[in-house]
Amino acid sequence: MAIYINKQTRVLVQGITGKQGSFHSGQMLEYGTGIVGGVSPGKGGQSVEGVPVFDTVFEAMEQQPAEASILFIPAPFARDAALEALDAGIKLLVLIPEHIPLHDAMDIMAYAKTKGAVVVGPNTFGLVSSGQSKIGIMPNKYFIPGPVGVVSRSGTLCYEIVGHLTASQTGTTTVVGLGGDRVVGLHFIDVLKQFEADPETKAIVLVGEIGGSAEEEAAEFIAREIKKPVIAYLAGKSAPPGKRMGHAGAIIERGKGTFDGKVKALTAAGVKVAALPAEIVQLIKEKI
Amino acid sequence: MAIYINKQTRVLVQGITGKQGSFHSGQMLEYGTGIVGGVSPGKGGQSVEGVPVFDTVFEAMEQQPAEASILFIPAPFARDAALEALDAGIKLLVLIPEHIPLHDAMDIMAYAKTKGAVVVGPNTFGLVSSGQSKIGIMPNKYFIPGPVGVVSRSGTLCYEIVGHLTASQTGTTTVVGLGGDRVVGLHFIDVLKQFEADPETKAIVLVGEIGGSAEEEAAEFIAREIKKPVIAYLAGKSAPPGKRMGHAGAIIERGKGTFDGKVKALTAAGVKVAALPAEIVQLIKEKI
Amino acid sequence: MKLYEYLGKELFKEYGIPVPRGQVVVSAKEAAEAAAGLGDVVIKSQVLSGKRGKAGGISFASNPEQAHEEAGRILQMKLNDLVVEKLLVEEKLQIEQELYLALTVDGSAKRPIVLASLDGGMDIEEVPEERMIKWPIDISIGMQDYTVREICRRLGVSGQLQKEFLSFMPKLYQLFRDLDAELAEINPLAVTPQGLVAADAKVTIDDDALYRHPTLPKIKEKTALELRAEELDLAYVELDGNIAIMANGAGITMATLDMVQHYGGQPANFLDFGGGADVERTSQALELLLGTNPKVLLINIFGGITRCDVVAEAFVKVRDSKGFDLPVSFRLVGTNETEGKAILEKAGIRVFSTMDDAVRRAVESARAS
Amino acid sequence: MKLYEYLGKELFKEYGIPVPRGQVVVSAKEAAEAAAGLGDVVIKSQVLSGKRGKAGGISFASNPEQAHEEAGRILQMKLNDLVVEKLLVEEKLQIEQELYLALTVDGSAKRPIVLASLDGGMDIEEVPEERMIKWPIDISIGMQDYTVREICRRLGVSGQLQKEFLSFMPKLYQLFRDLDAELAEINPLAVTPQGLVAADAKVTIDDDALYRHPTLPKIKEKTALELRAEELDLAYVELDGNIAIMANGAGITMATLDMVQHYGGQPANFLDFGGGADVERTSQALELLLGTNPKVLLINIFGGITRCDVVAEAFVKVRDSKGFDLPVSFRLVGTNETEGKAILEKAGIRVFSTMDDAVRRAVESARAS
Repeated sequence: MAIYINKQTRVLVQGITGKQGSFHSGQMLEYGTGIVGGVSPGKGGQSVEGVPVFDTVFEAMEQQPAEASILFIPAPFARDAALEALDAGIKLLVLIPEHIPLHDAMDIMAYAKTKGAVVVGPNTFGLVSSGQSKIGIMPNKYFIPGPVGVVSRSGTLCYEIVGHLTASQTGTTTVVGLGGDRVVGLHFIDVLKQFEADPETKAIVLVGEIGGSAEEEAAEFIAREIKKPVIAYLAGKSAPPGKRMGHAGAIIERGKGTFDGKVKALTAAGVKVAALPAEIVQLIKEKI
Repeated sequence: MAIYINKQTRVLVQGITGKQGSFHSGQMLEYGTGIVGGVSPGKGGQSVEGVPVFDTVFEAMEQQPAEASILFIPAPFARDAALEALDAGIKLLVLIPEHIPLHDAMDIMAYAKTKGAVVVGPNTFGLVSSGQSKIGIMPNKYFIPGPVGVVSRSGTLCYEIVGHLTASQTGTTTVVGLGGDRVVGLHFIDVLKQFEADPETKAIVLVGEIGGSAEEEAAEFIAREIKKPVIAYLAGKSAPPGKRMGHAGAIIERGKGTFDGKVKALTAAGVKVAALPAEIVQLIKEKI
Repeated sequence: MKLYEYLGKELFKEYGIPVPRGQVVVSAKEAAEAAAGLGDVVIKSQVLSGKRGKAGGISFASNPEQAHEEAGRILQMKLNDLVVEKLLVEEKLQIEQELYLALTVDGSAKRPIVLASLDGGMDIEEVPEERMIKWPIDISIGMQDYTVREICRRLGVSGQLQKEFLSFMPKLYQLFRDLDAELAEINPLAVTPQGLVAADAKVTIDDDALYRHPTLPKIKEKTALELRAEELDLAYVELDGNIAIMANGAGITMATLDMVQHYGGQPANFLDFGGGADVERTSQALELLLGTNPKVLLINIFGGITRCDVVAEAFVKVRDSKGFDLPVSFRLVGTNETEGKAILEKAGIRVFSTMDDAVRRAVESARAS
Repeated sequence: MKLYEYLGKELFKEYGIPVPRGQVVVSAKEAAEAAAGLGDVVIKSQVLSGKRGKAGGISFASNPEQAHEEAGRILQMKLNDLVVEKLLVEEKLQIEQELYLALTVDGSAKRPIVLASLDGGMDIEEVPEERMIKWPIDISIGMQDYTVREICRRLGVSGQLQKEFLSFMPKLYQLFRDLDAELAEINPLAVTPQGLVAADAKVTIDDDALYRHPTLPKIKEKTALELRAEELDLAYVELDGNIAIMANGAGITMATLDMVQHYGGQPANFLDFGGGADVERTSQALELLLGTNPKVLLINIFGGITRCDVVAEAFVKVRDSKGFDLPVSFRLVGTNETEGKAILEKAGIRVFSTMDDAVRRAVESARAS
């Protein structure tokens, strides 16, 4: 098992004929992802990596019904493409682009809610159920099956940590990138709930960062609902207050979202917080 | 049993301090309806017929949680009141007012859908689960418990028919007024589905009229899904084409929605169509 | 409320929807002047009737003299009983293709719906079902680009024409929503060398929402009696028979008409005076009916919101002040039935308890008189 | 992008939100002229910093002479290191009560949220939690009258003031949505004899949506290097240390900084050059870093979208053209790792496989130099 996606998940790629879309379609296919179609307005009838391309999501859904879609669409057009996917019946939408306007993201989330759909991102590397299906842009080789569920706000840092796990032969069930924007579809809590219910996930790694209140909310939820061991790593210990560190979330304002506050909240919830990424491996091994 | 509402249903009355709102609150209470609160902006703290009045639906829901709400609000303000009820968590909304603008009705229905709520009306007499709860404006005395489910597009005509049933000691499970406007929340099909599933409903009376395609859609659905006997009466046999007969629906245009077409569709679905309202009684008696 | 073509086109213009250059005129002289600047023109009668073309209400002219002549001719016509008071004189478009595009309300889906077809220009009911694209709009997000692309794909439209649609359709949707339209129809939607142009405009505004659009002109195409009924907020339709009918509720009023016909009578009208009327409104409704000089008066009241005593009181009041003596068939049951019956019986009026009895009596009376 | 108060107020005006009468000026002379028509005035420095009042950046005057004097004084100030270039001279309001009202984005709820309090005027962080009303807005229907009524009820506001809110709040919401605002804050929102007036305006526009608002002025409050980084679409923040850091991804860049500090080093900056950068952008990022004259250069690449060979190639190119010789600690793994390592090793640069090793080496080098 795994969460959100598996071997059977049928996937569309929106923006498949672009540079990123075509490259990552190849990577995903190589990983084993069940890509059944691509969408690029005006490019219907072509094929990319052997995948048929359609003009609209509705057309793709008629010809090649899918449950999930991943977007490689420039930020200004992402809202339209996302709403189209949701309107056409996509139930899991992965938004890769960064710089999607905040109000567009709110529009997408509001519409997804009315449609009962799950949105991953925006500004995410996607998600992968190791050994089964990858809907995202992460490097294939680090994601091998195993007992650890990983959920992260940032991308490369997550690869770093999964890389350590992989190097020590500890694989993952599912790895979910929440995305670095202020408004994203999935929060830690949503994913933790899924991991708790997934029998194959034996321990959970939470990769957070300063700014916002997602880690504090997660801590509260963990204390209340999560029985499985949770290990955390948080980035931003050294960040000076008031400076925006890349992600919209990674800014410390008004005394909220500080490193110390987050560590305190997580520790109180029984979560071990690693001081360095590499320590995660040892902490996980102690738990499983 | 009954459908949509019963003895336990907790009801709010929006616009309770108005002339209609207060009169019909009294009538509903007399019938046994579980009215738990009223809402009239600016009138919070008063009481009407012993029912506490609140300024907003949110306040009412905090103090006196309810599942259903009935609106006695002038048409220009009905949209706002309806959206408020839905936003505050009302799951069954009965819209009594007529002349609600069409686009307002569409707004209300779209929002109700996102909230998973049922809307009855607008321009309806409401609904009643006989002997249990009445959320509407129909005269109390005609609605006695019994085995017949009734669903109608028009109000007084429905009373006429239920009056005939009552006079012959044939009671009703639930009587639902769909409302006479072009955009209404419940359609025949929705209610038929509920009646089919309700063990106490032994036969169904469908009261339709010319215009629109609701009866044709109902006929198709009955043929496919309804096992219980259905008797229909249709108004408008004598109406000349192209004239609008009161209801927005009751207009024959483009050769659609004619009396003959509807009778044909219903008959083909095994529905007996009565020539006069009074005939319904005999036809029902043959079936139960 | 249906809008005249020229009003619809003025609204289109406001919303950035291209329409032909043109002018509204009321005389042949003005038509000639308008034509002067436009080259080849089309002259269109402004009446609220379809099929103006077939009825001779649309004509063409290549110069002001011809325009004068044609305008004069059309201004003397009656189209489906409607007097032609205004003409729209417009440039004649270079039409490459005639499409059809409309937004209306889909009662089944409870949503706005786009209707689009490549077969414009003709009577739209003649377009085969499979050549008409129907696409509902989710009101919570409105019309998005992807909606337009999907409709274009279904139409088989791409390239430049799709680009035009991407700009055109959201404007029409906005107009439809902003103006509380029941229908916003363009037929034909002309493909010209200059792009898409709305060659016609049929816009109907929801009567119940007119209060939100105070700047729209009031357009009436009703008889004096119907107008009077509208003032009184009564649903009234004139018919050809001799039994005047008054009931409370559209459904039961229709059913009363049906029953009159069932028993061989001829309804003179449809009058639904609605629910919860007071003495005054009830009196006004009665007076309106009596003004039509019917042979028989049939009143069918099933009181719910409507109170029987109020109707009875109003009836007696009107009868006493007007002193009419035509036969009345009165059915009265429901809320405050006892009080109502007492009032009528005291005034010497027989009251029926069933619709059947009352209708049969009315038909008999009409035959006898 | 934060907007100056006067720009925020111009937008408010466009949306029909009442603001004090006033004028933007750049000199004491202009301030005096502006004050002439306004009676008692308030003179407010236009800088993007809170707490202008406490810092002396807001003053009052009862006549043009005073206004001249005060304006002259403020125009010579620096507020939190920001030069005062413009002043807003406004009528002094007759304030009966100071409220707080804001719209912002609630990341947890993924919705707009209204913040409202009767305790306006003060630093809003000092308002007790229970005195601050927070009310999320359902974007699919926007702000409705009932929302305003509910917020008013929670505030304990009724009567005339509630009526004012019913007109005021939907306008602010519209502005917030139309302008892609992250924040639209009014503090204080003044209750005056003439009604509600926005006595201040703090509007922040989403940087990612600026392309949709080409008429807004570009406002910068960054250092030259940060501006250069912005041009290059790099996330760059200057810090005080001596180890220049470059990594790909915000999280891992932060983690690199943390690790540097963990091992006793001092980061000179935060530079996330993002994912999928090509040779040119990578070179530009490197050049920018070298321009800050760090002691050590630490590069931490975990290639995903980013290709290791591209980064390696760019690095060698910049080194060869610039000829720098500061110590470099290079970590390189991920996509095309083998090719990248080969390029670097051929150029004589040692490559680390773990972040830990690279960071420790960088800290040692910084200490040694």
